[in-house]
Amino acid sequence: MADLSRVIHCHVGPEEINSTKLLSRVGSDEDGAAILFIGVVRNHADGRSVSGMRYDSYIDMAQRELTSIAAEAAERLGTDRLAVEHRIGELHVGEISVAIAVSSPHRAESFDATRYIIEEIKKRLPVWKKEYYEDGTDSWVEGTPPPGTGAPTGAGS
Amino acid sequence: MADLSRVIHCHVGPEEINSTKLLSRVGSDEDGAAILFIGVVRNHADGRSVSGMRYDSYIDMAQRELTSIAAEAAERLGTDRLAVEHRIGELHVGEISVAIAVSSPHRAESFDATRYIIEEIKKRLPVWKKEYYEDGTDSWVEGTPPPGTGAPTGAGS
Amino acid sequence: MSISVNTVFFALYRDLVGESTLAVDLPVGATVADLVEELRGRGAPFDSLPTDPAVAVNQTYAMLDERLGTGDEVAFIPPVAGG
Amino acid sequence: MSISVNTVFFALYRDLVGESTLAVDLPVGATVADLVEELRGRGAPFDSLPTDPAVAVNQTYAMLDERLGTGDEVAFIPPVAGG
Repeated sequence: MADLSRVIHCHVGPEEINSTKLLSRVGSDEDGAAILFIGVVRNHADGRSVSGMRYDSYIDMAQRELTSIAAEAAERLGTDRLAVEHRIGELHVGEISVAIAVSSPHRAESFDATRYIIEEIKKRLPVWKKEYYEDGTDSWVEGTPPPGTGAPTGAGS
Repeated sequence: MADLSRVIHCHVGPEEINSTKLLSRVGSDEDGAAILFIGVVRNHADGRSVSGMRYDSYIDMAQRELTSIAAEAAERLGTDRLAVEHRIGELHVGEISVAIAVSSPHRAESFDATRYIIEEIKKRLPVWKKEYYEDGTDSWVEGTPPPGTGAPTGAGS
Repeated sequence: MSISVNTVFFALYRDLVGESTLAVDLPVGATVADLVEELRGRGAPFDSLPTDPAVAVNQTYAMLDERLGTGDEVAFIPPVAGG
Repeated sequence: MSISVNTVFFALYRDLVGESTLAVDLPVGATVADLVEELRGRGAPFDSLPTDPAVAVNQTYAMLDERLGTGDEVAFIPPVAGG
């Protein structure tokens, strides 16, 4: 079990994400590398024009799950210098939906931890998004079944 | 040969690096992901306490080589939305020596291009650094022989 | 003897069943799979839920054979799409 | 007949040879390898340069068998350590 106390900063909520501030939460005189990753609402999906996005979440569980992911990443990273925020609610094109900041003595660990966090978010975080199209229609974005759940209940099934 | 005209921004020089500004150079409404990587002078190396660093360069060649690297990365990325700066001169612990900003429609391409740029910088950029230690001594950091050079001149050698 | 659990539906599943939450009574010893069967057995709109949905019990992902108790919060988790 | 090239030394190599730049005359048809041999043949401090250094001719990495011409800038590139 990962040690949750090591995580510096981890938040799921409707507040606008300030990525510069997030990056300033990590870093130390021991670190030679830092990475900031941001996910942004883009204006197209599967060839359709997108005007905006709504992020829904199971917010308490999302906060717990994001904290677990961050703790696992900190274990891989070997330091607690990471920060991650996921926004929910209505977002316009160009707005930041997720931001991850990581620092470490050497670059490989920062790349690894950043990538781990975003990939696990995509697999596990109970968040859903609805795309609004320029033509006035909307639809839920096709997601990924979380791993290790929904398994058959017995040998016969 | 990579197309140099696609690169947004690429610079080697003594000016302080503003990483927030660099990140703001990339991004577009078509992009769903952006990455900022920064390299920072750290306070230790091989178990010794470091007080600062001096970056020397073959500056005209370094500017050309960095431009080539950025152009190659843009080709891999499939867009021209990247920016990279390398600082030279005397730097204190905590100061940024290199910054790379990339954006793309999907995250995989941004991770790939960012990693490509920093790895190629380490292999090819004609830049050298001298570490100054807390004990008053200094030494050149052991580097990497650039690829494809210094090869033997004939079959017998 | 029976237990009562609180089911919660999100996103696509909320749209399908037309509810956010629903209290469901189940026999003692019932599992997540029994809950799914009970709900789907009610017919429309509940039979539009999958037979093997991802679920979380008290905010932790759970298997279909996990046993439920009174007061448990059982969330039906559609395929996730964060980031 | 001879050519004249401008050699440039950086970082560790500058420290070794005690010079930043040096004009060197070579026979027509000389290669980078010939330049290295000519310099190392001068003895100290030039013989502390490696026999197969990385070099750039006119700011592009070059092989040791590249032919030189008058006015070429030949830089001796110690192992690089940017980033």
